[in-house]
Amino acid sequence: MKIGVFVCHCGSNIEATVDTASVAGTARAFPDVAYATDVMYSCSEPGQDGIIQAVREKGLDGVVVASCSPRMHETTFRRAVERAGLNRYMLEMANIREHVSWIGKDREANTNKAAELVRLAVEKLRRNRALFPKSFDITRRVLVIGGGVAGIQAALDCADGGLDVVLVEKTSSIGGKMAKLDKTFPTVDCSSCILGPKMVDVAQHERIALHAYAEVEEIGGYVGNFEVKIRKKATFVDWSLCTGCGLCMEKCPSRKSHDAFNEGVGLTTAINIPFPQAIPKKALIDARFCRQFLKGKCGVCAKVCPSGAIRYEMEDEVITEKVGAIVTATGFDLFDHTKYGEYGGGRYPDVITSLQYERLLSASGPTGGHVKRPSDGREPRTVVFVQCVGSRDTSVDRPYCSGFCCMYTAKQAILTKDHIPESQSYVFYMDIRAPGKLYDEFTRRAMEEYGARYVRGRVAMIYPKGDRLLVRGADTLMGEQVEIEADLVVLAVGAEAAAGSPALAEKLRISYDKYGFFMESHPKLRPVETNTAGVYLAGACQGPKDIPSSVGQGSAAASKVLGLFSRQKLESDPQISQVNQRRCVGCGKCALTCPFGAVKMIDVRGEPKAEVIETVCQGCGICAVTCPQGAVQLEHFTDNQILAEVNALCQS
Amino acid sequence: MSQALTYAYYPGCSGLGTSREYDQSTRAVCDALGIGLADIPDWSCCGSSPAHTVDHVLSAALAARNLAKVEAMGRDTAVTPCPSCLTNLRTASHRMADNAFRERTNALLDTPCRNTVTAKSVLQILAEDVGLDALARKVVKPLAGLRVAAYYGCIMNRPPEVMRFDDHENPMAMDGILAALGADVRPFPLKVECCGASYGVARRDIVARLSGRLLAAAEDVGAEMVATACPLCQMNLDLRQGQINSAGGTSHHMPVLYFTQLMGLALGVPEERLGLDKVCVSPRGALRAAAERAAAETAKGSKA
Amino acid sequence: MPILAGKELRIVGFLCNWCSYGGADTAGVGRFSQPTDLRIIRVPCSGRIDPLFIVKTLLYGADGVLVSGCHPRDCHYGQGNFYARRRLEALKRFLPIIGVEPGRFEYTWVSASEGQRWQQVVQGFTEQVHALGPSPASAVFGACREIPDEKGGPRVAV
Amino acid sequence: METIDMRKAYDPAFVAQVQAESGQNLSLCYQCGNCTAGCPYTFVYDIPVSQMMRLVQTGRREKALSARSLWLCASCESCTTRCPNEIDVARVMDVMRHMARREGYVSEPAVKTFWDCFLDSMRRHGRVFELGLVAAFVARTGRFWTDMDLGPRMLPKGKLSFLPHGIQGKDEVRKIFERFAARSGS
Ligand SMILES: Cc1cc2nc3c(=O)[nH]c(=O)nc-3n(C[C@H](O)[C@H](O)[C@H](O)COP(=O)(O)OP(=O)(O)OC[C@H]3O[C@@H](n4cnc5c(N)ncnc54)[C@H](O)[C@@H]3O)c2cc1C
Ligand SMILES: Cc1cc2nc3c(=O)[nH]c(=O)nc-3n(C[C@H](O)[C@H](O)[C@H](O)COP(=O)(O)OP(=O)(O)OC[C@H]3O[C@@H](n4cnc5c(N)ncnc54)[C@H](O)[C@@H]3O)c2cc1C
Ligand code: SF4
Ligand code: SF4
Ligand code: SF4
Ligand code: SF4
Ligand code: SF4
Ligand code: SF4
Ligand code: SF4
Ligand code: SF4
Repeated sequence: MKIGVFVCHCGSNIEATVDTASVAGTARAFPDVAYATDVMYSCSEPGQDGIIQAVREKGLDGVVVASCSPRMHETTFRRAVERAGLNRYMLEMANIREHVSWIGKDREANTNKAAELVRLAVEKLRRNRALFPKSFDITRRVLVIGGGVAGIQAALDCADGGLDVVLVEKTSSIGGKMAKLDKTFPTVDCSSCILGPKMVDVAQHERIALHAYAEVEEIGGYVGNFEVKIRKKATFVDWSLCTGCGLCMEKCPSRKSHDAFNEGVGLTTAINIPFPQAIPKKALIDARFCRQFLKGKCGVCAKVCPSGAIRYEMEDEVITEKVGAIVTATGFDLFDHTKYGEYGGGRYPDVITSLQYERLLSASGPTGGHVKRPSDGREPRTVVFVQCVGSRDTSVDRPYCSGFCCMYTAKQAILTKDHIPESQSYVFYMDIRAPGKLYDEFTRRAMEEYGARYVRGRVAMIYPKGDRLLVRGADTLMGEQVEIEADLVVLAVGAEAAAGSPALAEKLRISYDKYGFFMESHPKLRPVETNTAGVYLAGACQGPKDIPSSVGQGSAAASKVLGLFSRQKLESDPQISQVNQRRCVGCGKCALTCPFGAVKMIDVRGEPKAEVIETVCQGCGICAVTCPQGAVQLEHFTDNQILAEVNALCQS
Repeated sequence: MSQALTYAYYPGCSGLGTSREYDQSTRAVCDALGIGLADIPDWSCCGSSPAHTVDHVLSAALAARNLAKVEAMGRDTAVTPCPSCLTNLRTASHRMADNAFRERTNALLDTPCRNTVTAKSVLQILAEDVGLDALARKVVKPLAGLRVAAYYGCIMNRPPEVMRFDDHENPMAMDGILAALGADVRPFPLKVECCGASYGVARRDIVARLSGRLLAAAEDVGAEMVATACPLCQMNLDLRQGQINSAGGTSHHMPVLYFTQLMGLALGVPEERLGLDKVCVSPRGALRAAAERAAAETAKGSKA
Repeated sequence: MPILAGKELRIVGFLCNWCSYGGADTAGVGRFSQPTDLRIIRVPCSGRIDPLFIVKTLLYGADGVLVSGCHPRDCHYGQGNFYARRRLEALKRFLPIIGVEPGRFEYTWVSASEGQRWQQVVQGFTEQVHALGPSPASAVFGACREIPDEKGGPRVAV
Repeated sequence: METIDMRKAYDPAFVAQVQAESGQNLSLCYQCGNCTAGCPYTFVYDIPVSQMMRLVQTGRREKALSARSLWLCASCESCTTRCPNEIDVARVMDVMRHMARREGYVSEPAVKTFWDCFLDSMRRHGRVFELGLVAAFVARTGRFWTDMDLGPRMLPKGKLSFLPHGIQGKDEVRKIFERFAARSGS
């Protein structure tokens, strides 16, 4: 075998702490190495051309690239060796950047370690063999989880592209946070006016099947062929009959139910349609407040419903859908500000969250768009906004910036002036983060045109004084302690991962960060893909995002799905297990442990033998460790190869 | 409270002087509840605030001398009424968890401290070890009708990593105790704001301003009395109330009692053991008004 | 290539591609400095790690072996790390029998986002191995090294 | 106002010393001002506490150690409890106060004298003798009007004793001070 070794400088990223020329020099002495050199940028066009040329000119059978992590450029170099006429699996990489040059400054130790990693790659490559993918059929349907603006956009783009879409939304209506907003920055256009038509499109699109008030229970299968169990939670109303007339709401005697849509400002009835523009516009009973459920008697709604839709005995239903790709768009939740005892810990009714304030500003909100204090209904004159509540705060384990709260606070200060011209707003901020198009201009307008007074500093405490609230903060630009007697305090609460995100990630087999936000494949180059093929991300479930970015990602995820499905068939990764049937004694252990059910037991001339279903095997290698005979081997990661790597490291 | 509780007791220097009534009422209340207080023999000053402004090892050593004495008594819990002493004792323990620090501290001492003692406030053991239910059962003269604000002072609960007691922004232990005694406890917003601490002598202006704000806030929530758990707070709010009034042009007349004095009243402890006569602003008026209100309430209740 | 005499010990890591290998990359991207002793072998899943690999690595003369995979419940393949945990727990109990100090082998869970945690794991384990010093195994077994082929003898049941 | 040469004004030894003695990393402070906002003493400070932290960040020994604020901080722990970056701000203030004392910066002499009298009383009697403490303070500062109005209120209540409560172990306490003095070489 003839092997070529290419040691990358990565500009100065590697070269600064690794002597790449000497690594190449050392590599020349390794078994089967026919050629070795150092390269400025291997992944650049001249870099790749150099590899191809060397393969052709020196007649190489395999290539080792010592550079960045294979998670970064393995595909790039596989394509390059393929262009050179080799099988794409005749490539190995040695990670001498992330695992060497970037984590230590000792040039001697690094150079030595880099050479050892090259040796390890060479020993593995010597035992590689050409592998060829198999192709399989795709189910051309997509599941979208979460019906906020990101999920809506992804669903519509996929459906418009000709795919069948299954949209699963946890609450009884789609719309997400955006449906609760009054106006949106930086244009201050009405939120429901721009979102409403899209929601209607979802309802009317013949290719979209909407399951509202439903959650994903279980996900099986793999890219191209997922099988999803969806739990449709009991609404106690037969939605095929409910016309959304709202008569039940008028008559329901239980009028003190929690109003989730209005963020708990105001109350609703036990049977309710969350808001007039809800999609689907169907009623559901909140059993926690319904007298029929609590006391066993009432039944008013059943009596008044003209379509006879009420079903008190309804139970959850689990359905199964087959899809080929999944877009996750489960959005975010708000930080629970009651963790801040110094801001009243939720004890003062006139200290509210930003989203509650959106409901007070909204013409369709509980106050009809008149800003009134929750405590006494009085119109506030002095409104204090406090930014970064539950963001950029290590003490509550939220060190990150939520990204959009500076902007929405400026918006709310502007809207406050619009609603109450004689009002005065104050905004406590640490920094103003407004890096979008027309964004900084927008926050400037809040100050310059609308006279909001911005105070640079955090607030240390809020407490009642008479019927007002005393806000004590600092003006760090002046170096002074300041106090404001406010009528209303609005906390710009930060974004957190949506409740249940880690559990959903585990079902999807994708990763999440320590705060519960889903991890993208690469933060710059693959922002809507995950490390699980066929699963994509859109919107704030990946990290806090405003509407423009959420919509952008919804479309990006849809284009990834359309790209995936534009192929006739998908190719399976050939790095899968194979059974050597001569050694197999048919004990069946591999079939029992395979988490994907990829091993089936077959009959070969009267003897049981194991066989791996190529399109189902995911290449985890669990079976290989289980087999007492060493009969199953994972291609490209055989026992032989791994032990050769071990040996390469341990020989001295 | 099944078994008799006994603790090593650290009265603190002010308990011998300016807060004598706190010490007296604490002993009387514990007596009434069957709690044993075993005085730490030959205890010395914990270092109070000045020591830690000089050096943290010196401050810890002054506290640790006393902790070592508790160890010699064979006990593992020391209680003190005074939050300032408590802070010094707990901070010393907290820092001595670091072996190097403990060695440096012990180098200043005749008898080394093993750091096996936990210091707690009298408030904490009453709220946690005795418990509100047991307490309520012992009440013979409820404080019905008494509008009171519970004031904890700045360091009873802060910083939470060291003090490990109650909520650090909105503590409720004293509120709970007073409510169990039947009082009308007002939601006092400045429970943990500083009163001016020991600056009364050197910088009287500071105390006038900070304690004045506390009295105003207590009035704002309709309290007719402030209950405290700290000798400095009590002294600043009560003894210096005249100074506060003349500095701020106010006319506060707010009785300020130790919560243990109020407990004693409700538990039927004879007044002379509670030192009620030792406070400056007399609580008589407020107590009388409360009793009248309670009587009127009962009359109304029995008519209906 | 020998390890750097006097400076380094021989530490081999088996890392799952999806979580810990990514975590080690994240540590690199964050420039979280680490001791240079560790060399990493990439495997698809911690469930691919045969306890025999670890035994052989230690017998071939490695001074320490570190295994790291996805957090429980976070496995890319669903349950590979549960298998790994069971097997490696058993291995830990078995090592003293063949005369290997238990401190020479650790397994841990690090996700792709936990660069800082990875740094701490590497630092901690390297210190632990240095405290034990060079492994006596290399002197005892150093001679009988061989690269097995796939037909290798019967396996140890662990 | 003077122009500061950022490089010359930065005293690395000062930064290192404050960080080592307090165990706090001041580069965590992002100058949010929460400590200043909550500090009950800001109104008497010459430099608000968040700017005291800034002075450590910028290595300004002279300005930091001569601040009156150091002597007015009551260690109320509001700053430490509420700092979003979990900096023990009160401890940093305490440590700078130790340094100021050692290096002879005393910008609030009355406060320092009061504390010295307090420690003196402790050293002499093992416990603090309150009346003696005030008498000593008056004698040292000449402020004989100090709390003159309070005496008549307290005396009849039997709150002030005229004799110190000496303890048997007062020698032990005195030795704590002596060993401390010997150790710090003063
Ligand atoms: C007070 C406030 C004001 C704002 N103002 C503006 C503004 O003016 N302009 C702007 O650009 N941005 C604004 N934003 C930001 C905006 O709300 C977000 O950018 C946007 O909502 C993100 O959309 P999304 O679809 O990713 O998430 P979401 O809106 O959170 O939608 C997620 C959806 O998924 C559903 N879901 C969650 N978990 C599951 C599950 N497990 N299964 C099924 N469904 C699930 C949820 O019920 C929800 O319907 C504001 C945010 C706040 C808090
Ligand atoms: C100093 C600096 C540092 C940065 N660092 C980072 C960083 O660390 N991380 C990060 O995420 N971002 C960074 N950025 C931002 C990053 O450069 C941009 O996000 C990125 O380059 C945008 O890519 P683009 O393709 O949109 O535009 P461009 O990179 O500008 O590419 C546009 C291309 O179009 C060509 N073009 C222009 N007009 C025409 C025409 N009429 N016809 C044909 N071709 C045309 C141009 O020649 C150019 O090749 C940095 C930017 C700067 C200035
Ligand atoms: S291949 Fe990797 S290491 Fe080399 S230049 Fe490209 S990015 Fe850098
Ligand atoms: S349940 Fe009946 S009454 Fe209620 S909205 Fe539906 S159709 Fe109308
Ligand atoms: S049965 Fe329940 S939901 Fe229906 S009207 Fe009565 S309380 Fe309302
Ligand atoms: S966007 Fe603004 S308000 Fe929100 S966390 Fe970031 S800096 Fe704070
Ligand atoms: S490698 Fe083995 S265990 Fe893993 S999926 Fe394939 S057959 Fe199943
Ligand atoms: S475990 Fe091995 S021997 Fe048993 S059935 Fe599977 S391949 Fe055959
Ligand atoms: S609160 Fe903490 S972070 Fe904020 S200015 Fe003070 S020390 Fe700095
Ligand atoms: S500890 Fe000192 S600096 Fe901190 S808030 Fe209290 S008085 Fe102010």
